[in-house]
This record gives sequence, structure tokens and C-alpha cells, in this order.
Amino acid sequence: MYSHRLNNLLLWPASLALWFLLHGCTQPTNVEIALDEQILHFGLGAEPQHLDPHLATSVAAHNILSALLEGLVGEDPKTLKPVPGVAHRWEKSADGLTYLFFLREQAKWSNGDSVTAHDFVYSFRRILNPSLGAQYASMLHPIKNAKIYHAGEKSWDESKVGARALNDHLLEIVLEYPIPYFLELLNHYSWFPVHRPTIEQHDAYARMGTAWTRPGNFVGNGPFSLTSHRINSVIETRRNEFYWDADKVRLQGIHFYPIESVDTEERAYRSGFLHLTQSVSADRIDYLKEKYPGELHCEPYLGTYFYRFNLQSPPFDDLRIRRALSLSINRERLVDKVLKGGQLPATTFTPPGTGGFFPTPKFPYDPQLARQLLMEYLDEKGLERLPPIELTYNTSEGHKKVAEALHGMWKDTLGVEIRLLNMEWKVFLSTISRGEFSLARAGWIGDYMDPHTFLQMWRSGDGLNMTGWSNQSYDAALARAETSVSPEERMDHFQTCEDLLATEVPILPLYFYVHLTLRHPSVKGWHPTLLDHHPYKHVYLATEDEQ
Amino acid sequence: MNRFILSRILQAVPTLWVIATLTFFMTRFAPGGPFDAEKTIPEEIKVKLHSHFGLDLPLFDQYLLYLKNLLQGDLGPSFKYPGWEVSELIGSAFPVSLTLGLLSLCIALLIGLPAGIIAALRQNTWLDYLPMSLSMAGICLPSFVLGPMLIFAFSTQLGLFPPLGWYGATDWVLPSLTLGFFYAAYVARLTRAGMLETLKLDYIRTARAKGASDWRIIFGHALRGGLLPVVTFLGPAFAGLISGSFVIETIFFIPGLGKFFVTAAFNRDYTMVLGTVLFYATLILMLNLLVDLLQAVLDPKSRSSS
Amino acid sequence: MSRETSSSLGREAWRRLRSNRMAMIGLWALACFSLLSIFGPLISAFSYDQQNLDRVFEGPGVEHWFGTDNLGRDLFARVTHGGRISLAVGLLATLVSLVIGVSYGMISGYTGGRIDAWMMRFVDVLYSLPFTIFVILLMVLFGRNFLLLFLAIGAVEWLTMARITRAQTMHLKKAEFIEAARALGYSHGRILFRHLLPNLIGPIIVYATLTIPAVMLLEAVLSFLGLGIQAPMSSWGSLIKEGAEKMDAAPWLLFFPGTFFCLTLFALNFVGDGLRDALDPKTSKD
Amino acid sequence: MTQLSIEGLKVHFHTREGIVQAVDGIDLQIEPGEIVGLVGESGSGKSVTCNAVLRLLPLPPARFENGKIFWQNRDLLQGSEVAMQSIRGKEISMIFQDPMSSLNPYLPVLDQVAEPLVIHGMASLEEAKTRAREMLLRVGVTRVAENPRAYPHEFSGGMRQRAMIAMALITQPSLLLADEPTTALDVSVQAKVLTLLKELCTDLGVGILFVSHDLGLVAELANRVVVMYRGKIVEQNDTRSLFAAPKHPYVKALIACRPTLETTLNRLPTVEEFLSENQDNLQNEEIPAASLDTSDEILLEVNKVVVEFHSKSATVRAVDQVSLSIRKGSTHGLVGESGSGKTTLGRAFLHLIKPASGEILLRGEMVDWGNTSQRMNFRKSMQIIFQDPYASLNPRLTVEQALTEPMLVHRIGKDSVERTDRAVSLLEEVGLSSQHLRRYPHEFSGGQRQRICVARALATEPEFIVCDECVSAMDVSVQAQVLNLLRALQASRGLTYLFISHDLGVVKFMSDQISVMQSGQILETGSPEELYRKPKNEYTRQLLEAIPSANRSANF
Repeated sequence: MYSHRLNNLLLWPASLALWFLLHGCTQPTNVEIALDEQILHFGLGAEPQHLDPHLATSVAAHNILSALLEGLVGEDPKTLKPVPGVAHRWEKSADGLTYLFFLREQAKWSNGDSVTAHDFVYSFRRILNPSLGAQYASMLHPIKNAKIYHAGEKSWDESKVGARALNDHLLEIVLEYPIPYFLELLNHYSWFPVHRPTIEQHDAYARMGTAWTRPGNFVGNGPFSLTSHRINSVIETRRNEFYWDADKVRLQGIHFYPIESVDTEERAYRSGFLHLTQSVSADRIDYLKEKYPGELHCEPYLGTYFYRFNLQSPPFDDLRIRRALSLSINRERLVDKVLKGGQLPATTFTPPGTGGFFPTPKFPYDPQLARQLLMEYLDEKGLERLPPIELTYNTSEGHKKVAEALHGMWKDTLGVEIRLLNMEWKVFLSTISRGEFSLARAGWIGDYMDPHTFLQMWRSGDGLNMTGWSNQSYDAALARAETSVSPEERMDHFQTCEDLLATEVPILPLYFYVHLTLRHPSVKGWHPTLLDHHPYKHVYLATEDEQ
Repeated sequence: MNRFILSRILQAVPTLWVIATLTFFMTRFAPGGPFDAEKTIPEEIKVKLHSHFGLDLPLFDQYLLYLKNLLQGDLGPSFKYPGWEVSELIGSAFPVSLTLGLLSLCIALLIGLPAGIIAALRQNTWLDYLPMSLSMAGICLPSFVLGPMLIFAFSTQLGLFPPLGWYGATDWVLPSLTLGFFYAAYVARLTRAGMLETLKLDYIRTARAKGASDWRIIFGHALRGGLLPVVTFLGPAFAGLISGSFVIETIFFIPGLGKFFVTAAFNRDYTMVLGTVLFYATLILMLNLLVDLLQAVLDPKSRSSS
Repeated sequence: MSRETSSSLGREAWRRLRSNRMAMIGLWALACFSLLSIFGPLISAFSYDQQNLDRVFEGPGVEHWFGTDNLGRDLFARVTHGGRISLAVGLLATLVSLVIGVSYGMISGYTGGRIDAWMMRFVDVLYSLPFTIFVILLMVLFGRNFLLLFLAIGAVEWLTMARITRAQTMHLKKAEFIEAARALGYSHGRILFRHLLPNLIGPIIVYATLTIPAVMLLEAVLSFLGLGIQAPMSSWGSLIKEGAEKMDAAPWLLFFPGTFFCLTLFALNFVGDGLRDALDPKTSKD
Repeated sequence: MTQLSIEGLKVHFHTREGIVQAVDGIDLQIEPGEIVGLVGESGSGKSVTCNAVLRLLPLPPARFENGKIFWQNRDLLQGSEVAMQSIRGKEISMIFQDPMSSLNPYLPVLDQVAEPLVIHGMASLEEAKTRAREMLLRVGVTRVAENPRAYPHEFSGGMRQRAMIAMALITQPSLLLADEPTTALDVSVQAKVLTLLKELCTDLGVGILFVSHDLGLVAELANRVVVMYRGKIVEQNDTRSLFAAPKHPYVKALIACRPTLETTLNRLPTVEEFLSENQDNLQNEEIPAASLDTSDEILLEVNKVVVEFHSKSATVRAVDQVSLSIRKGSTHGLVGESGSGKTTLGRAFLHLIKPASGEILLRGEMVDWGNTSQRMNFRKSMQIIFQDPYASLNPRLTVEQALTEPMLVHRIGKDSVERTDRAVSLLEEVGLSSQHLRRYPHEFSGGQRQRICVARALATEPEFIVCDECVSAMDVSVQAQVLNLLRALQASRGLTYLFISHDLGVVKFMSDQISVMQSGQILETGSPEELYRKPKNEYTRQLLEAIPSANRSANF
């Protein structure tokens, strides 16, 4: 009825497609250009909430702040042992309570100002200032009287806080009690200095959410300086010429990309957009191992994946049931067959090697004993079978997979029916903190290289305990570990704590985290570390042959 | 006409007020707060944070304060990114979403209109069945499937377009296609239906009786009437298009608005939730107005009545 | 009015539907999918949650017809089990949204005037409210009720339905047979539900067939918020979502649930079109 | 030389229900400049013939089975579509029935009128517009002079049809196909448009094929009349001879069954009666003056009724202070042209539209609308029959449902069996039978549907029925049947009618009293004879004059 000329309409989309075909020619990738430019393209995982070291709380923030700022000491790129940073040397008193830091005179802010001991005192004072409301202020509580000042009742001078600038380049820090890992602690961003004139210019001393962390305002003392920040897009840094060790810094800049989706991040890596990914989807491990054998890295990480029991309500008020559930988990199999990322089965709560602590493995796999314990319990209660148990977790593919796998294991060995309940993150948090759960997923990442960061949370009534478990021997052992000076003694006390956790089973450690990452072979000077810290000044980009 | 626009804008104000009020109280009654995290915050710091954001005031006072600020055009600071104003974040993401939305709209129209017109003219031939089946597929194919599929084909296999990012024109192609395809499917269906309806009308016969060619009949006479349902659909759809798509932004790593819409709720970023909701509502109200105006342009009858 | 006439009405429609070839193909396909969903899990040698950690990510084969997933579960069992849930949710939730949307839209359009304006402003408001927060609040108020799933889905999907119905109602209420009904002294309820509603059925059915896929995918979103299907149960929405993530490593994980999903929607579309024609007495007999 | 020659044309429609032989072998010639009237009722194939000439029929379902159409010795059915396009609008133009829908609502009228010149390359766009403007002024569409960008909806129906004529004639074609061009127009407008058409075509030397169902109208215009019936030509002759001595019974019937101003019969003859062997029924009694049995009791009275419509910009008074009283058992006719407010008044009688002020008294009583039983009682006693029997029946209800539902609502009949029985007797009363109970409205012809509407109106056993243009859309033969039915029911049931129509002949045939309405007001009221013989009002006189003379009296 209508003439064939209409078929011309079909040509429209076709010609458009052709146009794009011709123009969509391939360009060199980020990674290829980077060899000349020496720019590291870094998958950040998430947009950091704050770029203020005293307010920051995330891994993402650490990854950026450790490029922009430098603490009193630095880290060895392989061992993370303290090496000179802003302080070129330090002295420790015999009782382990007083530290003297000798600051190098060449240390400069990115605007050319000198970094002085006063800057550090100012920074400590700022983070401890109760008006700022810094979440990590307690990291500085080891400083003498810092807690008193932080409580807000007394002024800085009245509190006699143990941090003083003896002169422009000499800083004295007096501790409340001796801390073996004090120098390691200094690499946490809460100890980093801030530039006083900048803070004052933006009235940010006691206020969060000011513009001082914006590019153009931010003055740092690290190897890199902030040049641009677009939310959800990119944070760009450039080599800081004023950095005292600038000659050693080989990278010209680092670009951080907050790509939240692991799949997108993986595609970004594969297309040469990124040098490094923040993580890798667990389901992709097999595939990537095969395709990118030398580029997929599974590095141990200072974190434990576990479940909390709620001891306040049946059936987990009974030790036998808690033990039975624990004994019937084949952690080896969970790690090998389900997670497949090289994670270690957790038979202790503290990851082995944390601050030199290697706890004795407990939490065995013994289905026989598990069944026996369950039978005993059921007989005693006169039950036919255990009523279904609710397992609460926050929505995520990874958590779901583990939960589903455990669901299968418990069903097979014990015949116990588990109901999985997933929740949106904030609902999950508020549900757990109100104690409205019976079995709940949890994870803990250590803040510093010491077992204390793990074991302190199981103290009776600790805000993070939430299991309702309280044990006086545990509390006592932990208190002794905190005050003891001798490393061996401390380890013994920590071991006592671990033993108590294994016999009382208020929690169900499942596996130790690994840091799964894709890393391009051209990234050099990058070493696996437990805290996933990688001092950028040692990193550079080179092809295989040039070393 | 001006009076009409003005009265519509005045009507929008109470609607926006109701939306703001409901959203305000809904977000506050949802469990969990903006500062809840796995590592629980000490109580005294929480108090500090609450007082900084004014959360320590009685709820109703907070509400009044919010309205007061809102009237001055101040959406407040984001809770999640405290260094940033909500309006600033929306303002920086909107151009991205607008670009993506406009491109997708172009794609939707470039694919949808010809497909719908051809299908209508060649009703019950393969030129009808093929585009209509494809459009059915387009409607039921979720973007989280289509996106990765397009990436696999055009980026991984053919290496034509980058798989992610929002830096240059080549980055725009795949996300716009992904987003536009769904709308193209709808546009094709609506165009086909509208054209079929219009081609039956008497005035098309009049045009034929004048000796007009097919081309002239379609473009000179039929298209305008046939496109009215498409225009009606595109109003609200366009609001959806340019307010960003979380899925597509995530897949392609695009710094658009959609992410704020979704994550603000998950983060309990109260001000951001309100900001995005009000932004979206305003957008919808404005676009509905625009559609009415556009209809007036297309349809002289409604022009004189309004 | 009598039972006899209404059943003959149904018979008549059924007879017309039967003569529509595409609709019958669609209907058969739907019947097959439904049967497969009901009996599939029974004929499968595996249960949907039975894991075999030694046989993960196996492609389709003799033992596992559709292959296995990341926990070594049989995909055939999971797809058919998911069909039960997706079909039930898709149809029931769409029904809920239809009931709400159509009633609301009809009343709004029929009443007209100021009430209509207010009712539509209310729809505008609901369109804009944040869905995530809304669902979370629902769960806080009512707990994790399965019925809530329908309520939550209905709560979003009815809005568009209401708008469409309203527009059609406003158009239809000027028809002379509605005026005749008023002249005959019929009550508003009778006019709305006996005279307006049957004449709205065409656009309603067409829109409903487009709503079902949206609902099935929405179910997956809601399960993210913890409402709806809990792991290890499956639904097509969640299987497709998981499959999309593993598309290049294990394509069958997307292919099978995706195919079932798409074919069902095609079938529904044909049945919807057929039903619309069959319920319209104007369509010719042959 | 014969300009257009149709030879043995057969057009069939292949539908799912089967083959419809729309045009079944006709021969027709038109000489240059000749005006030929093609008359027939709906479904007779007249429009199909007309559309077939320009090949405007949808193919499928239509199919040319046989025959040739020669236009200046070229067979139009053989040429290509493109060749056809060059004939359409240039050599042969066409105008259509409904000027409301035949103009593109989205384009300015001027552009549309100019378009044929542009399409056929006869003028540049600018020149075409100038010429279109001249043409529009010539046909009396002066508005384009004020506003060249005026759109169709800004014009009245008559003006639009004038524009259509301008558009058809702007290329000075040799033949104009006019398909029911005045059917949708008011009588007074119709007369003007016809005059215009005739003058223009004579001036320009354009031949016309004038298609209409109205024999009287065709007689005004055509030199020669061709009558079609069921796809065949039953009679053709020059106009005068055809009217003077119709040969075919169908043609005789067509002439007879239309009520004219002169009609004084009690009931109208119908086509069936003419076509059937037995023509005895045709002997009809004349109505003796004032023989109708009407009482003096006033059934319905309206006082100073005002109905207003509010739009955004203005308030329109559709009915302005109308007062009327109707005696029980009588028929009150209401005549007026479209927009006069007669339909609104009818609706207001039934409270389907709420009057802004004034009172409506049934048996001298006001109805309290808040009182359910009073309201229901009012609804039961007052019914309405609409113009379009198709639109006024719910397409999804069977006849049985449509008829029993009012009984159910008004609690007539004790159970469904009894109601169904009553429905059957109602059907029989309107001339249908129980076998129609289970059918849907679309399965009936227009006349049958209107009978169903009548039956439904009767279902509540009303005393008063508003007949709102209830035969206006019908062919004369069907119209006669329905009018006869209404009169018969009035006689048997003692019904009171308000009979609204624009057709003065029909109103006169039906009514005891007639009111003439214009612009929402009643100009005059009187008995039919008075009104038609001695109209007091100027407007009434104009209305009467506009009627084609053949329709004023049966004896042409």
C-alpha cells in the first residue's frame, strides 16, 4: 500500500552506527600511557567520606591520606616496620613511656612551610578536642592524660596532656602505659599532622565538614598533593615537590577511582583502565586465576570473618549447641570450595602473625562430637529436633554464599534447619545492636598490628561485644595484657583470651580475610602486607624487563 | 499562557511541601541512622555528631528548620559526605545525568520512531514482527543484563568503546545505548499504536485524495497525531532518564545522580534523600508542564483551550 | 445477570480465545512453564538447595540438565523452583496493583473535579517518595511478612495503572451508554464496576502484561532489602541477577533463567492481546 | 465524450465473516460538466463506488473483482499508485461527509487548502497560499483573511466543509466526487453549501458525482439521478422524470417513506412494504386534526431553567430561562440547529445535567434529589433515547442484560425468570424476538439497536421519554420504522414524548406541540400546522426555507 521508499528509514540507525564505528577507534589505555607518565591508576573501591585525617574512618581514606600526609614515622614497604618519616630519629625511655622525636628540618608542607613539632601537637590537640567529635580520637588515648582532655572537662593545659613541642623540631610524647606497638600506631591516619594555617583559615579546628580538604585548599606533607576531587568519579594527586624525600618518589601522580562494583572494577582492570583493583568478586577467582595467572593476588589481610551467637536467648544460651554448630563446620572446605580466594580457615579469632602473635589453633571440625552434643541437648530439653535457627546477615552476594554453604553443612551434619534473613545494612546494624538476632554475620578488620585490636572487643559489656557473653577470667587476662611490658607475657595473656573464646564459643570464627586484588605486572615496589599498606614513595611503573 | 504556567507552578508548591514533609518523617522513622557503622561509634561522639547536624533538636523543630532552610534554597550538608552541600553534589552530578539522559532519549527516538513507523506501515509483515519482538525483548531485558552484554560485545570482543568511565564522547555510547534501548522499545510500541490509529483517520484519506505521496502522508499528516501518545509517555520517562540510573551508573562507573538516589537511602543520608526526592519531584512537575506545553504546540486544539 | 448468562459470556470469550492462534501458543507455553514450575522440582533428582561443593560451575550435562551454580546446586531445580515464586509473585502482585490502580483511577476519573485533582496530586506525591525507605518502614511496621511483598510491589505499580485507568475513564464516562445508565437510575457503584470497568479491560490487560516483568524484577530488588524470597530459595529475578554477574564465566547461569523469563513474557504478551480481543464482543466471530 | 465511465465494476470486501459484495457490477457514465446524483442508503455501495474511482479503498479487505473505470480513456484500475497520485486532487477531487474529521487538525486550514497545488507542482508554496486564500474567500471562509494560521477546530462545520470544497476545487479538476458532503450539517448551512457547490462547479465547468442518501437533496442539485440498492443500480433517469414516475418499487419507497412537511399520515410507509408483494398496507389513514387523545393534565413542567457550562476562560449559557409544559400523552417537539441548546435542555429535563437554576416539576412536584426513593421514582418515570444507538448501548452487555438490569435496579419483576420474560415481551413490543436475547449490540443493525434502546427505556415502565435526535443518524427507511414504532407505543402505552430533532419534517410528523430553539432560548411554541404555515419568528421562517423543496412536499 505504501511505497518501498520507506525502507530508507532503516538506513538511519545503520548510518549512525557506522559513524560510531569509525570514530570509536581504539586509543592507548591508561596503563599503557602510564609507563611514560608514571601515573598510578588505583581502584579505590569506595568514595571516602572524609579526607580530613582526624575525621576519616575508612580504608579508602587511608589509601588517599597516606599519599597526602606523612606521620612521624614511615613504614617499610615490605615489613611495615617503622622507618624514619617526618622524624629522622627517635628515642625511647627505658620504661617505654617517653618518646622523643627529632623532626627533620627539610620536612615541608606542600605550600613550602616547614613541618614543626608544634604542628603535631596542634594536630593531637585537634583530634582530641571533644568539640570536633573525631571517631578515632581514642587512638590517641595512649598519650598520657589524653583521655582526660578528650573527656572535655579540662582544658589542654590543665589536663597536662603528654605531648609537647620542646622546640620546632623536637617532639616529646609521654604515654599512659608502655605500648609495644606504639610506633606502628603512629602510621594510623589519626596521628597524621594537619597544616595549622589552613585549618584556621577554614575554621576547621573544631568543625567537621569544612572545605579545607578540597583541592586547592588541602595542604599536606606527604609525597603527593591533592589536585582534583570529583565525587564518585576520581581523586587525582600529583607529586609534591616540597616533600623532603621527593627525589625518591618516582610516580608523578596517583589517580584514585572509587569504583564500587567489583564487576565494573574488574572490567576496568581488564581494559587497562586501572593498575590495581580494590577487590575481586569471589565468583570470578577461578576464571581470573586462569586468565590472569600472574596478576591475581591473594594477600593475607588483618581481618576475621565470624558469626556472633546471641547468648541471651535459647538455644545459644547453651554451650553445647554453640559448640555443636562450631564443630560441624568444615572450615577447610568452606575456604577451598566456596570462597576459593586463598582465605585461611579461622581456627582462632586473631589472625596468626598479628604483631608477632601466633595463637594455637582451636575450633576443630568434629561432626561426630557435634551430633553427640546436639543429642544431649535435645534429650535434656525433651525436644524432637532443634527449632529453626535464624541467621541474620546484611545483603551481599558474598555473605549470602557463606550463609548458604553453612546452611547446607548444618543441615547435612546436624539436621538443623537454618533460616537465612538478609537485611539492608543500616537495618542490620540497628537490629544487631539491639540484640534482636540469634546468629549474625560479622567481620572485624584490625586497626593496628597487635592482637589487642581484635581481642579487646570481647571484654564484658564492650560496645562491640553484643553477644551477651561475659567472662571474668577473660577480662582479667585482657587487662593484664594491656599493662604488661614484656612481649612474651602479653602473648601469654592473649593466648589465654583465645583459649577462653574457644571453650566458651560466644563467636564462630570462619575464615581470615585475604586481600584479593588484580595488580598489573608493571606496578613495581608493591609488596603484600597484612594491613594492606603500601608506602607510595617506593612504588613505580616499569615493564617486565626494566627493573 | 503565562498565567497558565504561573498557576501550574503555584500548584506545585503544596505538592512539593507534602512530598518534603512525608519524606522527612519517613526517613527519620526508618531504623538505623547516618552514623551507624560496623565499628560502633562511642556514645559521646555520636552526641557530638548529632549536635553538629542538628539531630539533637526535637524532631519537629528539625523539620521546621529544614523547611526554613529549604525556603532559602538551602538543602543542607550531606551526612555521608559532610564536606559537601547536597545542592553542590546534585549540581555536579546533574550535568552528567542530563547528558546521558539526552543521549539515551536521542537513541530511543532514533531507534524507536523509525521502528514504530515502519512496523505500523508494514503491519503484519516481518518488518512489523521483527521490531515488535525486539521491543518486547527490550522491555523485559533488564539493564543489568543488557549493559554487561553490550560491554562484552562492543568493548571486550570488538574493542570499539571503553567499558566504563565518563570522560569523552566514546564513553557515552554504551551507557546511552543500554539506557536508551528500553525507552526505544516503549517508543516503538507507542509510535506503532499511534500511527496505526492515525492512519485510519479521515484526514489521512483526505490527504490521499489530494494526491499526496506516501512520504508526504506520513511526515506531513500522520506523524503529528501519531506522536501525541509518545510525547505523553516521554514526559515522565524523561524525568526518569535524566535523574540518572543507579544500575547503569554502577556498571559503567558514571558519576551521575542515580547513585545518590539509591545510596542516600541506604546511608540514611537524610538531607541527601530529601534533596534528591525534591529534585526529582520538581523535575517531574516541570516536565509534566513541559509536556502539556509541547502538546499544545503539537495539538492546536488543546492550545486554544488552555 | 443470571449465572447462565455470565457463564455463557465466559464460554463465548473462551471460544474466541481458542480461535486466536498466537494466544493459544502463548497459553500452552504458559501452561508448560507453570507445570514445569510445579512439577519440575519433583522430577529433578536434586532439590533446589542441595549443595555439592565438589561440582560447582558445571555446564549443562546429562546429570545436571541446566548445569550447576557456585555452590554446586542443580540449576534446573533452581529455575523451576524459582518459576513457582516468580510466576506467583508476578501474577498476584500485578493483580494487587491492578485492583488498587483500577479502582482508584476509575473513581478519580469518574468523580472528576476537585476530588479528582486531589487524588491525582496524591499519586504525584507517591511517585516521588523514596521507595527504599518506604519498604524499610513497611518492614519495621509489619515485620517480614510475605504478604507485605505484594503490598510493597502493589504500592509502586498501581500508580501508573491508576493514571491510565483515569484517562480512559474520563474518556469513556462521556459515552452515551453511561449517560443512559444514569438516566436509568443506576447507582455509581453499578455504573463504575458493571458498565465502565468491562470497557476498560483492553488497555488494562495490555498494561498488565507489561507490568508482570517489572514486578518479577522488582521482587529481586525487594529481596535485596530483605523483603520477599530468602536464600537459599530462588526466583527468576534473583537467578538472572546472579547470572548476569557471572555471564562470561558461566553463561548458562544467565541463559536458562533468562530464557524462561523472556519466553514467559512473550507468552503473557500474546495471551494478553488475545484476551483483550476475546473479551471484546465486537471482535468478529469466525 | 464520456469523461468517466465505470463498466461492470465489482468490489468485494473479504472479511472474516465472509465476502461482502459491496459493489456488484455497475455501469455508470458521467459527461463533462454533468452533475450526477448517486443515491442509496447505507450499505448500498454508493460510497464504495465513489472511493473506488480514486482507488482510496483499503486493499485488503476490499478487492476489485471485475470491471473497469475509464477516466478520459485511461483505465484507472490498471495504472501505478504513483500515476494515480497524479490524478487525485488534480483531475479528480473529492470531498467527504464529515468536515470535522476530514481536515487535518494539526495543520492550518490555509496550508491544507494550498497543499494540492504544491503536491501537483502547480504553484510555489507562496503562490499556492495566495491562491488558496483567494479560493477560501470565494467560498466564504473569510476568517483566513484575519488569521492565516487558523486551525480547523476554530471553524464551524459549515466553514470547514466550505474549506474542503475550496481545497478540492483549487486545482480546477474536471470532476468532483462529493461523498455525502452536507449530511453532517444543519439544514440552513446545508442549503448554503449546496448553492455554493453548484455555482462554483458551473463557473469552473467541473462535473460532480454527488453521493447522498437524501433523495430530496439530490433533486435540488443533480441533472441526473442514479439510485443504488444492495450494490446494484436499480434505476437511473434524469431528475424530473425519476421523481415524476419512479419505476422501481425501492425508489418509490424512498420517495414515500420520508416524512415531509406535507405528510399527514398516521404512520409512514416503509421500504419493506414497497418491496414486498403485498402493498395493501400502503393505504394509510390521514390523521384527523386534533384526533389524538391527549388529556389536559400537565405531566412535566419546567420553569426558567438555566444550564451553564464553565470552562477555564468563560461561562456559556447553553439553556437560558426556558419554560415549557408538556401535557400527558402528547409529544412535544423541539427543533433547532446544532448548538441551539436543545440537547442540553433534554438532558436537563432528566437531571443528567444539573440546571444552574429553575425548577423541573413532575406531576406538579419538585424532586428532592437527596431523597433516594424520590430520585429513583423520578428516574423510573423519565427515560431517554439517544441519537446514536450504538454508543448508548454498553457493548459488553447482551440484550438480555441490558433489558433486565433496569428492572433489577428498580425492583420490577420478582426473579430473574420473570424479568427475562418481561424482557422478551418488551423485545416483541419493539418488533424483535426472544432469539435476540443473548446477542450483543454490535450484532444488530442500527435500526434494531435503536429498537433495543427503546425497549430498554420502556423497561422501567416510564411515563415520559426524551427522544434526543433518535432517528437523525438513520436511513429514511429505518427512520420510518422507528418513528412508526414510537407512535405505536405512544398509542398503546399513553407515553409522553419530548421529541428533539433538527429535521423539521420529522418533528412535524411526530409532534402535537413544537418549540423552536435558538441560542438556548425558545423562540416560539405552537401547533405544527400553525408553525409551518404561519411562522411568527423570522428564524423559524429561515429554517423552513432552507429545506430542499423536494423534502417539503412529496410531490415534486
